[in-house]
Amino acid sequence: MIHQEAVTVMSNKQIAEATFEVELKGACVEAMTTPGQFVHVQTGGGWEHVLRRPLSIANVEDDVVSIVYKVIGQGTEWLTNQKPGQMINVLAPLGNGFPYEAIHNKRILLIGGGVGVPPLYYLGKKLQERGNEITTVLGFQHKAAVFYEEKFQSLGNCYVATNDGSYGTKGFVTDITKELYPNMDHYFTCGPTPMLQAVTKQLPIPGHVSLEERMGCGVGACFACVCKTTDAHDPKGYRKICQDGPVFEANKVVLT
Amino acid sequence: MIHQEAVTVMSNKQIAEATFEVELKGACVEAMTTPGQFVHVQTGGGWEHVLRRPLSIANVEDDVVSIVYKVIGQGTEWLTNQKPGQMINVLAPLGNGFPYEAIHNKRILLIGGGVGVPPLYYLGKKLQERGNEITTVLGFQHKAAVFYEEKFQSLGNCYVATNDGSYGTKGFVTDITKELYPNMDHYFTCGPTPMLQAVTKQLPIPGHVSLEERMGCGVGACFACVCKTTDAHDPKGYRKICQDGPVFEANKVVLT
Amino acid sequence: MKLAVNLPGLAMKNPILPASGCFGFGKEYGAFYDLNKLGAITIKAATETARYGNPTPRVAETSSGMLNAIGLQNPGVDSIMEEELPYLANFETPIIANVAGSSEEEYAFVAEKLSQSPYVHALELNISCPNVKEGGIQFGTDPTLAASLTKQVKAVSSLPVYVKLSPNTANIVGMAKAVEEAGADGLSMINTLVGMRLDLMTGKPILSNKTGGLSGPAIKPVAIRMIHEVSQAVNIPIIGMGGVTNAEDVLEFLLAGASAVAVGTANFRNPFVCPEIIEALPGVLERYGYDSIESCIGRSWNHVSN
Amino acid sequence: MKLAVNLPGLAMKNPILPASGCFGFGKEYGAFYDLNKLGAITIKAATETARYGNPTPRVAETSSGMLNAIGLQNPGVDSIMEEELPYLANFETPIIANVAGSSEEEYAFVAEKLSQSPYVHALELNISCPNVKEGGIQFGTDPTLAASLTKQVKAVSSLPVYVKLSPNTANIVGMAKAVEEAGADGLSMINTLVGMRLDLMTGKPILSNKTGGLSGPAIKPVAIRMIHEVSQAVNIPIIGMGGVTNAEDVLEFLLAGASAVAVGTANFRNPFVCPEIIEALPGVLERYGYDSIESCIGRSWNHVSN
Ligand SMILES: Cc1cc2nc3c(=O)[nH]c(=O)nc-3n(C[C@H](O)[C@H](O)[C@H](O)COP(=O)(O)OP(=O)(O)OC[C@H]3O[C@@H](n4cnc5c(N)ncnc54)[C@H](O)[C@@H]3O)c2cc1C
Ligand SMILES: Cc1cc2nc3c(=O)[nH]c(=O)nc-3n(C[C@H](O)[C@H](O)[C@H](O)COP(=O)(O)OP(=O)(O)OC[C@H]3O[C@@H](n4cnc5c(N)ncnc54)[C@H](O)[C@@H]3O)c2cc1C
Ligand SMILES: Cc1cc2nc3c(=O)[nH]c(=O)nc-3n(C[C@H](O)[C@H](O)[C@H](O)COP(=O)(O)O)c2cc1C
Ligand SMILES: Cc1cc2nc3c(=O)[nH]c(=O)nc-3n(C[C@H](O)[C@H](O)[C@H](O)COP(=O)(O)O)c2cc1C
Ligand code: FES
Ligand code: FES
Repeated sequence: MIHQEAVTVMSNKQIAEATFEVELKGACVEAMTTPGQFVHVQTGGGWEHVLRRPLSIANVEDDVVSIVYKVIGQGTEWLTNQKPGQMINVLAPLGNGFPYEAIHNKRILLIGGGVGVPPLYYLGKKLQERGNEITTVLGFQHKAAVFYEEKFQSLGNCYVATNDGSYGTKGFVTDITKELYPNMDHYFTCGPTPMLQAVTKQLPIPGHVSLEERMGCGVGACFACVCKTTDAHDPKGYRKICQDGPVFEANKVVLT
Repeated sequence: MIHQEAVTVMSNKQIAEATFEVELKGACVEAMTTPGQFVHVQTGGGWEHVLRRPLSIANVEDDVVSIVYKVIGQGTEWLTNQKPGQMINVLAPLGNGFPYEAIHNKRILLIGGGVGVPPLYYLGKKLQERGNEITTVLGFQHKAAVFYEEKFQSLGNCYVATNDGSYGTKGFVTDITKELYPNMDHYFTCGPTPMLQAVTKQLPIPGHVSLEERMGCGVGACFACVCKTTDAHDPKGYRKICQDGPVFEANKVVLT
Repeated sequence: MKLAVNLPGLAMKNPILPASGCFGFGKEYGAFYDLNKLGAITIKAATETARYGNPTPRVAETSSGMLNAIGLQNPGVDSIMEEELPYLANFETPIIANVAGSSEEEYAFVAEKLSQSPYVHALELNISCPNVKEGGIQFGTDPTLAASLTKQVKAVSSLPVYVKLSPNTANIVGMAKAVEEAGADGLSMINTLVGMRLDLMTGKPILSNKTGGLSGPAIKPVAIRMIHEVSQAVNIPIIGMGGVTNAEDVLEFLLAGASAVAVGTANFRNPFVCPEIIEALPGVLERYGYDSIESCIGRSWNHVSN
Repeated sequence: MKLAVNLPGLAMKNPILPASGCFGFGKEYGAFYDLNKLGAITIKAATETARYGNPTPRVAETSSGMLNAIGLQNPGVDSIMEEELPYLANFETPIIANVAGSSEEEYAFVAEKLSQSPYVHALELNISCPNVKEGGIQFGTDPTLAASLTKQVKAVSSLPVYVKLSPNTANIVGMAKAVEEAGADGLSMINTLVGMRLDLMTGKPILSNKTGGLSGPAIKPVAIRMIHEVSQAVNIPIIGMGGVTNAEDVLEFLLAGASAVAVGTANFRNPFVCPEIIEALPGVLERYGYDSIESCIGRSWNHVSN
């Protein structure tokens, strides 16, 4: 059941370079039980912004959901100005989310890049509750952009790569995962498309990817957000990222 | 000298039906010495509202200007939501204002209708300081719309007419002014065009009218706000309300 | 307050309907509210066979508007009739099927098929889609082509045909008269204006199709102008659209000359926008002194002494 | 950062200029800042004799845009040359004079006169004003008329001629090529889209002229699309405009293919918008990796592997 609700800003603070964490409280948070789902956020007053902004669920505690967002354009800029006590209209929860329920006592590799990192934290929590062993690899551009490292450390080992080497390993997440994957059962990844391409190419173990695409409706009605399936015999040949995704089994969809 | 400044909301409260009074503090208020001038107010965040809203100066106390506005559409609706401490971008003071400086010890009739009432209050104060005797006639649709009656009473006699008779005299301002004008030297009027037409037609004494028109720039550059002059020999044949007005000698401009 | 309006093929309990392409085949918004509330439903464009559409990105935001270049993705007319229409048969709301194609033959094929569906009440000829290489907008900017296509479709279809006009023309009235003459039962207007946005990072267009169709409140003044002009020149009803977000906008479209009003882009910002408008409409009509939908239609130029 | 650009007749120290009709004859904004900061100035349209223009109301706001129907009010070309241009002669900023008329003869008369002014550096032929009954937009929607007019004006004028194109057409490239062929030295685009807004209280159009020209951020995607298409099809420079509010917008116009960028409506919301853009421009270019204006022009289609 998808809710539209004006939720209340509890806090909204910068946690890294151009990166903010906002906590939102509302009745619809109760339905946010599945990591990997997202919240479609109305930004701006009036109708200057006709589209909502898709942002992932980073964590849920009771009836408060945390979202980590990077300031990109007008909508996220507007978000930074919303103060505690103000209301924000959200459509949530949207999408399918990560299939974590049936995974128990496995060795799990979480691989996040940039603003793809947040949904993995809520996923990691849920997987840890199910007795899985969590290892995380995070990629950022440089030191100032790093966030959530300690949160992931509380779930298990956490490795960080930065493109310029200003923090952690210099290079890409795949420079780290290449050593780790032989001891893993399953991976979950979210981040920029080139990273997802590199990760899915590198890792022969089962995995799931979470995709991003520019969205219109966010609920499956407008066909803005499709991706192609890799299986030539798939009857539809495509999936809607907002409704059928954003999470897909690795190698089942074409990453472009 | 016209200023563009982000001024601070000191208070913003409803004073009559759909009518609010906002107090704004800023350095540019110092320049607002002439009643009848107006403030061009930026409304809305972003560029959804590309035009500013012209609103008259209703009063000035030290560095605080009061504006009384009626909620008409999107811009004034937005204004009602601006809380003390928030900033509003204004372009001010604009227009010529009422020529009050040289008027001393005269019997003055102020005639205001609806949201044409506010600028007359600041004018009345300035004229009173110059030893003039002030009589005010205010017209409103009905009782709930009446505002500023006591303020004008503090300047002299104040009569109120309402269209439906729910307060004061039933009828129009001209039902009252027809009795008063023989004892007056000069009038100043501001209000809806039909009222201005009736007033200027009725009163044979010298007077000034303040006009309204939809505006673009507010500073004389776009020619949105012209009115025709009555003098066929006037070389230009028109005046810009934002720059040459909004105040004109009665019967010098065509009221449409 | 009587909200009902009657248009060819469409007995609508109110004048509000979602616009084609912004409402899928109804299921998604049917999860938010009872689709019986709507005056009618326009479904997504159908073509002869399945189309994948354009590569992504397919949408970009602009000031008070958006660009889309979906490219008529749809599962093909057969699949729509088998897989999608039965769901809509659960509602009493009349259905308008949007018809697209790359050639006269394809339009005629799709129209004929859809005419045979017991669930479809009217056709909307999409001669104004700016996002496909062939067909679409080229029919919508040439009155001769548009008239010929309308005739062809009318010849094979037993349902009323609404022709959906493109605003990307210097002479909208000429286009409207041409398709009226060719037998159109009604008009839908406007489709999107052709626009583009560049990604400052890459320097290239954001949409992979480069150009896209501009919709949303930004285009409302263009829609109102065109409907005001066309409604005075033709004798067939107009389904108006372009930037509607609330009941006041609906009244503006009715006054301009539309007989029913479609809501597209606004569904994306507010999934409940259609039922909210329907609920607000009687109050808004009353506030401005109207006692029925009919009494508003065309008032901007009709029965008004100027 | 080198901001200078050179266009026919215009040695501009930066690519920013106010758009015609939104800046009067310079005096009003000259009270806010030093007009020497501007790359050039486009003055209000001139006609043969004084015109009063349309009755008021002449402007109405729309979502992220506005409608205007000023109707070419101006004191006539002689009075402009005597009363208005001398003020602008106090600045070193080049002046573009906007030329309008109801007939070929009137355009030619005005152009010839203005060519003789020592203070004017280029002419802008306004064949796209939607707000006058005769002339204006009819020249702007017919390539044959537009080409003939351009030729006439070129024949009598010693200054470079920029033709200002109307977006109210299905074929902007055809129009651009026609006037290029006829001898235009440059193009200005876009003028306003024709729109309308109704007053719900009266049921009638807000503007007394009924229709008006839509400008502001709402039309930016249409402008970008047209400039992107036209700049690939012609070999004369384009002064781009339509909804510019900040330096990022300017970069988008340059990338689309404009060589200079005019700011119209935005002056009304922010009288300092032009100098603020000029100040912000180097930083914005740098942020996106450009080191001159030239390096941006047409990058959306030029030197970019697709
Ligand atoms: C399923 C999903 C989950 C996401 N989760 C997060 C997250 O947790 N944290 C985070 O910082 N970002 C996330 N993103 C990306 C985020 O949606 C964009 O960064 C954001 O919409 C940019 O909005 P803006 O107004 O600042 O930018 P603008 O460029 O002004 O936005 C204009 C339009 O483009 C869209 N857009 C721009 N960039 C993107 C993008 N990269 N992806 C999708 N739409 C885009 C906007 O939604 C808007 O419609 C997610 C995207 C998707 C699809
Ligand atoms: C010189 C002058 C002084 C004024 N002083 C006052 C005042 O002190 N108090 C007050 O309540 N009102 C005053 N008005 C009228 C006031 O400007 C409008 O009521 C207001 O702009 C409406 O804005 P909106 O956004 O609520 O309405 P909308 O209808 O949403 O506005 C849309 C556009 O139309 C313009 N507009 C709409 N109605 C009017 C109008 N009647 N006059 C001018 N522009 C209009 C707006 O400025 C805006 O550009 C004055 C007008 C002028 C010209
Ligand atoms: C994402 C999207 C998809 C669309 N698809 C179609 C379509 O398939 N057929 C069609 O005739 N119009 C289509 N349109 C145009 C709309 O039906 C409508 O005419 C236009 O968007 C203007 O209305 P609006 O401003 O309310 O969105 C589409 C519009 C959008 C935004
Ligand atoms: C109030 C107003 C008056 C205008 N007058 C003229 C004019 O006289 N001549 C002309 O060529 N364009 C005129 N225009 C069009 C602008 O120059 C410009 O092309 C258009 O507004 C798009 O730019 P913008 O969105 O930045 O305003 C006028 C525009 C406005 C808003
Ligand atoms: S965003 Fe509309 S279908 Fe996915
Ligand atoms: S509002 Fe622009 S000249 Fe008066």
